[in-house]
Amino acid sequence: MIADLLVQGIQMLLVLLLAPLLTGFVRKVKARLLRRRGPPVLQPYRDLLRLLRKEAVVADGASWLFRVAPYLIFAATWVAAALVPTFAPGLLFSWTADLIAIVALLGSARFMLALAGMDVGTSFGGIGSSREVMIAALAEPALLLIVFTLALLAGSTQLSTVAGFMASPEVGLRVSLGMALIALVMVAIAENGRVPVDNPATHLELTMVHEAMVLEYSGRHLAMIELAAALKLLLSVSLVGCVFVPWGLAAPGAGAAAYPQGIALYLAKLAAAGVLLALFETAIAKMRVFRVPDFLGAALMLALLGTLLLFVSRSL
Amino acid sequence: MPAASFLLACDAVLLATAMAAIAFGRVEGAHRAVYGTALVVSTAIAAVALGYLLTAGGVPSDTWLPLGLPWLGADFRVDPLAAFFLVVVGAGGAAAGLYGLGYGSHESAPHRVLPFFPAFLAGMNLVVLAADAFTFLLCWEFMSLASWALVMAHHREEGNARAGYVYLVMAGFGTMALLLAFGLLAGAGGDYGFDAIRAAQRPAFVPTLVLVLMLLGAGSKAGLVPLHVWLPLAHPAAPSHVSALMSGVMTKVAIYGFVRVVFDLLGTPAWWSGIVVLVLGAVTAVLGILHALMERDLKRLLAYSTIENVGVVFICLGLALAFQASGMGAAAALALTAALFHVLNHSLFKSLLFFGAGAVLSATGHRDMERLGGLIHRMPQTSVAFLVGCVAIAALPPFNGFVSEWLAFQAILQSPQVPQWGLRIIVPAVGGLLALAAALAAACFVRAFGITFLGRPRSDAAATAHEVDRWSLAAMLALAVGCLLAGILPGLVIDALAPVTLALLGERMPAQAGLDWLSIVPIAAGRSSYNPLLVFVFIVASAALAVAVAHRLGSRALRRGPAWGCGFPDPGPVAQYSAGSFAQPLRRVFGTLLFRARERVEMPAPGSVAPARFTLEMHDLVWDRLYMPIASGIGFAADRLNRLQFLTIRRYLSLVFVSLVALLLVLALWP
Amino acid sequence: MGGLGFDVAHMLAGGLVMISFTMLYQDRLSAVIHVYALHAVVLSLSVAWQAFIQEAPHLYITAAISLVFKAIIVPTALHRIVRRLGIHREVETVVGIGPTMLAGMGLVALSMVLMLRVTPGADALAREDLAFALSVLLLGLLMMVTRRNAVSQVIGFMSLENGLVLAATGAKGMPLVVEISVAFSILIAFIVIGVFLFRIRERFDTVDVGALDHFRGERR
Amino acid sequence: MSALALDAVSVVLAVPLVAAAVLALLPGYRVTARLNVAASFLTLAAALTLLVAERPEPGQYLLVDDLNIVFIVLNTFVGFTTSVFSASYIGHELATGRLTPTYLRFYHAMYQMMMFGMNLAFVSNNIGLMWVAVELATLTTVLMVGIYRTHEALEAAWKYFILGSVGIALALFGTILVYMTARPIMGEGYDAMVWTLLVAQAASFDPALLDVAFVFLLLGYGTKVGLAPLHAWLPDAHAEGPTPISAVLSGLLLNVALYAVLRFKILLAANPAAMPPGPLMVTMGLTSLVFAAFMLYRRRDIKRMFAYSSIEHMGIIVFAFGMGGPLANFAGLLHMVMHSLTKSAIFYAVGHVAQVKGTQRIAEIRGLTESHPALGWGLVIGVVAIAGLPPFGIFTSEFLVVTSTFAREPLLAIVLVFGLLVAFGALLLRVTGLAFGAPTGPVGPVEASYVPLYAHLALVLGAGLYLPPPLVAWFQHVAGLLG
Repeated sequence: MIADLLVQGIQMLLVLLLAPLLTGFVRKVKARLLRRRGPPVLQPYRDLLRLLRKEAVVADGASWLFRVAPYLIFAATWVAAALVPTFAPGLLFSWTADLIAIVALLGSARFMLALAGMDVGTSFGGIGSSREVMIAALAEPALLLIVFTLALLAGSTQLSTVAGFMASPEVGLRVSLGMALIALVMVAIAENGRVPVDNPATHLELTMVHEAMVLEYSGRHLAMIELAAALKLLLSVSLVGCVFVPWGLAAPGAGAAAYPQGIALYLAKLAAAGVLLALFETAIAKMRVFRVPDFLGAALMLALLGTLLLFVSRSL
Repeated sequence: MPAASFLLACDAVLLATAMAAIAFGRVEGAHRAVYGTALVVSTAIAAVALGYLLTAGGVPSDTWLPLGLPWLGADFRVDPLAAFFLVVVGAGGAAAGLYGLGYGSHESAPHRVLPFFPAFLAGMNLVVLAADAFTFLLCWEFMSLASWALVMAHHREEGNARAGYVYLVMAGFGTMALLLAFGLLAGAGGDYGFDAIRAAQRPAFVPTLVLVLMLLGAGSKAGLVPLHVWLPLAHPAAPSHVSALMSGVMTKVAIYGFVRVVFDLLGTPAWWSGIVVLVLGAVTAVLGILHALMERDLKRLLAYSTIENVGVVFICLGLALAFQASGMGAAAALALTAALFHVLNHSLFKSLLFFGAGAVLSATGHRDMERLGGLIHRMPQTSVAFLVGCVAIAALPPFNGFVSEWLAFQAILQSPQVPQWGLRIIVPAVGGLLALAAALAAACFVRAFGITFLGRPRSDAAATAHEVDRWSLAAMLALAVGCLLAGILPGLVIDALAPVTLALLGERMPAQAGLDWLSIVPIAAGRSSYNPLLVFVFIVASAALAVAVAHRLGSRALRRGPAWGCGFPDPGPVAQYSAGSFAQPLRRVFGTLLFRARERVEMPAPGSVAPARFTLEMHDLVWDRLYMPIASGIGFAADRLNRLQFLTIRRYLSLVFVSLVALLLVLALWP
Repeated sequence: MGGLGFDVAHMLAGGLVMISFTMLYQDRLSAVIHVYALHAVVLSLSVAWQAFIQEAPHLYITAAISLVFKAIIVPTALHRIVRRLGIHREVETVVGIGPTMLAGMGLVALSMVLMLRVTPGADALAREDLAFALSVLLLGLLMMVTRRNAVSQVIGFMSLENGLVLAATGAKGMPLVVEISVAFSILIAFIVIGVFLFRIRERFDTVDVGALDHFRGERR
Repeated sequence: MSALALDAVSVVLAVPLVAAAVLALLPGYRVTARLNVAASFLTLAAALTLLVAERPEPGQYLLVDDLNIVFIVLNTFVGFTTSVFSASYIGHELATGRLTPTYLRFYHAMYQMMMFGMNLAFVSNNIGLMWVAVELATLTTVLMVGIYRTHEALEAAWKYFILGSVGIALALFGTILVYMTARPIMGEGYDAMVWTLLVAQAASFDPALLDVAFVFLLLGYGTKVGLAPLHAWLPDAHAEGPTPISAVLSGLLLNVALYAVLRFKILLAANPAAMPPGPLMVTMGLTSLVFAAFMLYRRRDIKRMFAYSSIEHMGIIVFAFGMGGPLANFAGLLHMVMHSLTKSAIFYAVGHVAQVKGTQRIAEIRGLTESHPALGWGLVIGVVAIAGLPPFGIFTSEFLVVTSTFAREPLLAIVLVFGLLVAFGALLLRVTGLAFGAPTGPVGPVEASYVPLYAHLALVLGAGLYLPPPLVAWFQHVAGLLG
């Protein structure tokens, strides 16, 4: 029991600590791909600390919601990230929320973020929020359809069970899974505001989505939001990893030695994902906002197709 | 005293209050008496019904009155299904009564509201209690009539008369469909008692036809697309606490009617009946919420969102039907539980939201969101309650809306075990639509809350608004707490619903009471589980931790300054994102096809000082394609037939003559 | 007696149908009134004959009413109306005389077929009587619907009513015949007075009903 | 006891007759109006004693049985309440000069004559007498319809008169045919026209001739009932006459004709070889219902609109009786009673509304619930009741008609429901305009007697919730008679 609690605690801390690192790593790789030196990998940590220490400037018209939202966003994202198996399935609290609930927790965070964007009453916040909810409105059903595909295959919506099933030999290669994977990656890109849907590095007014919402934030509030964004990226990568690359997860009851191995493999997965993400982002151009629905619509169709093809590939 | 008699007595009190209010409606303070009575009586009803649901073990309680059809009498019965809906109606009525205690003092025409409010409540209760077809329909129509009178309370306001008219005509249509359905069920002998109907043997086509008629009848009252057109007109037209009742409770009574007939009286359905209900529900959910997204009138937005939620409930009901037809009792129980849970949830948060809209309306005089904004500063408590409602209705954890949606998704994931291929393919697609509806709902309520309460005021009225009275606040906060409690302790609700599913399907969901940490497990622990209590605790704890860390390790300093806005000079509140512009991205995605939305921008020539103009054109295709042709068809027929009013006597005589000769010819040529 | 009684009754009833046809054929108002008077005379003869062969003296009253009221008073009154209005030359028909006659033939055929078919059990006199009465009735109705002029419509109604009296007297032993014929006479008086009073003196310049229809109730 | 009943029948007949004579002679508005009320009340009281008294054996002329007692009581009751309404209504007409005292005297006398004619039609056991009585009632109403002597009133009366006369003629021919049918079996003379004896022997009549007779009777009396396409007189007669007469026309005279049709329907049903009267009545009923429902939409005159609504309801009633069977017959009877009460109540309200607003045009009347709450809400309740909404009695009967029909003849029920819905939409559309919105026109107080209006509505409401068992047993018995 204590050990279980401990492993769960490690997981929570691990995601919190690794999240800025992943962001920094992706930035670094991207910079190198562009033949720049780029900021140090640990730069996000420094940014966060500096933001924490600064005084927060709050716009005159901002309400209490503006100040409360960052903490709630952070909390919801952190809880969600802590519930996705990273290095070991079957954590103590893994039954607290299944995949659907994790998706919904992210939805709660986004809900607050979109509201926070509208609080001050500038036109930029509104732009960001309205585009964010548009993207989410298309991304979420796609994500849930992917969940359906996985759940119908594995007979469960519990991530641990799904991961266990995916690691077992009875899965095999399936068209559905391939489609689900592609769709999941597309959705994850959109959800995390990466190129080509959004550019996390831009402040060009009319193209930004996420940055427009958090434009008024500063200081510790901004730190919370940045950390939440990093956590979300980490969560997406972990999710893809635990579902589609489930090997190397420390099986429950496998003994203490399995955990370091699991952690090491997890780090390797993160690194690989970071490189791939950076490659992808460098190779592709950002699209116009009103092309995003097409992009996400494709993801949605892929996910639906994946679900329906399940019945063809194996009569469930 | 048996539960049924007590509940009937409660309704008698309500009706007596209504009669008294006819006489004393204009007296100063009459609203306190009426709403106070409604509050007390409704609370009693909810309490008794809940007590029955939890303790009676499914044994029905009957009361017979010598009213209605003389050879049948009026049979009233409390069984688990009725008891559950009585809890919903009672809770909604109590909340509306509490809210009305304060809100009612703003009423300009109390004599047009006070008599009908308790009558409306009584009507809804009696529908649920009725145990024969005649009494059921009598109360059903009485409920429609009372709510119609409430819609017409502010009859001089523009559009309300039309709203009332469309409402009552659609209600009449629905009743006719129900009449036909019960006619089929009762048979030529006129066995109108529910017991007799349940026991009757019928030909195979009857259940099909009855199902279709119930979809028309109950569906039109509940707001199923394409029978929903009256709902966004009528619900907002009534005073806000009545809107809350109509949206939050009356649509539930319609769902009760559907469940009662289809699940209880009809017996096992055909397997494809589930598909019909599923698809209708899915279309309703998505279209309803898209309409809501495009709407700028706050109360109409809420009404359209009601349509969406009704669609969600019908999706669950369709699943339950499909599972039941395939003999999958446990899955059917899960789906039905999801439906009923959503019924409860929606009644809580929709009442809450309408109360909030009413508070905004009474504080600012506006329902149009383009004239609101920044109310979070002027109405802090209302805004908290409204926010809770928004999060709950957007199906986000840890509030209650998510739980029922989660259960619905779990039920959808049972579909591979259904033997029919059609269902297997359709159910996941419907699941995708349900997810789409949920995501759109989140967008819709970000917009609703963000435009109304956040930002800066868009009108003087919004800038000088005041917080509403304590009664109204108490009602809203009570409902907000209800949303949270149902959200974090869903196991209790699921267990309370077990007698209902047991009575209707003979199955129930696994008992949730004994599980660790109060989590819920719909089928088996390995399949899925959700523990909202822990999620809630975790979120609160991590948020608190984050605050503590940020304040301890970082800076506590806070400075107010002008908004940054990328350095643009502040052009004033008009430059904020408006309700229309917020919806624009989604309108571009969905509206072009579904609403024929056309945007036109007229740019003046370079150098011209004329303002640029933006016009938006949208159509409700259901209205244009379905109702307008019917209306013009009736108009055409009426015009044609109307010529018969202007004939000469000679021509009228010719009609008599021709009739006579025709009949004689028939007689002469008859074999 | 039976043979002769039947023949005479048959001839008189058939005569009524004939005269009804003649009425349809007339295209001048005064002629129509004359023919109607003849119609009433023949009716009165027929009723008297029935009174004689049925040995029902009260029917003589009906015969007398027919003779005095319908054959003398009413035609005279109508003549006065027509002359006052100066319309005694014209009868506006809706369809031509030819088609009207054809339709009349059809109606007579219909009533013969119908009545003879449905009364196989009744005695011959009653059967014939009924068939002729129905013909007269239908022809009267036909006249009402094919003439635009109110006076000719009234005459159509009166010939219709003659058919009724024929049927009533032909129904052997039927009570209340006298009362009914009196009641009908009152009705006719009302109609004639109606035409005379309301249509002419107070309100209208013409009795052509078609011309009155500009305010058919709702068009104001 | 039977002497009492016989006496009651004679009182029911004699009081109106004597009152008519007296009223024709007496001058003065107040006295005559009160006398009119008193006479109507006496008739009602006498009719009520019929309920308790033992019934006499059916005689050669008069008959009291379960069927007609419904009609008599209803007739005298509505006659009484209408006379109360008429007293206040006519006072206003006199004040505005639309009626002169001479015409008023005439009006009151005719009112009682009409009541006499209708009562006589109900109690007569002789089909010839019944015919005479119906004609009498028709003629008196013709005179009353034309009493305002305006252009429109005279035309309406004329139309009514001509069409009514043709109807009367057809009915008489039918009556003669019935006699002819009966004569071979029952011999010549009065017996062959006595309804009770006819029914007893009907099984041995010649069915073919009976069929022809029924066609004539249905068309003849159906003209009076206002069945489409024989209805043409009805809307104008309602619209142009004094409102009490409209109330009586809709509430009572249509019932008289319907009663006659029912008597002959029973006769026909008693002969197994005759054609079933059902299909004919069902067709005419549905035609009237659907036709009137559409006609409601383009109405501009408030009284004419409700006249069309009467056609619609007569269609429903005839349809119900045509369907037959215990449920439908019960429903038909109930519907007829409820319609009489409701429609006359509506006309009471409409009469006062037209008086206070000075117009009958629907477009010129708005916001009644605000300017005249008692009248406005009375009208709303009346229309709600007539539209078949609960908790009013018409809902009960429509419920029974629709449900029992759908189980037997689904297609007919769908037509029925369609017609009901179309009519529902039209009535509501109009009442929404009339009762709600900003008031127009004069808003002054109105001198109205609300007692008849609300008494009727209360009865209709009561019947919608609770039907006393004796009444039900009685209706059921009659429904059984109707076959």
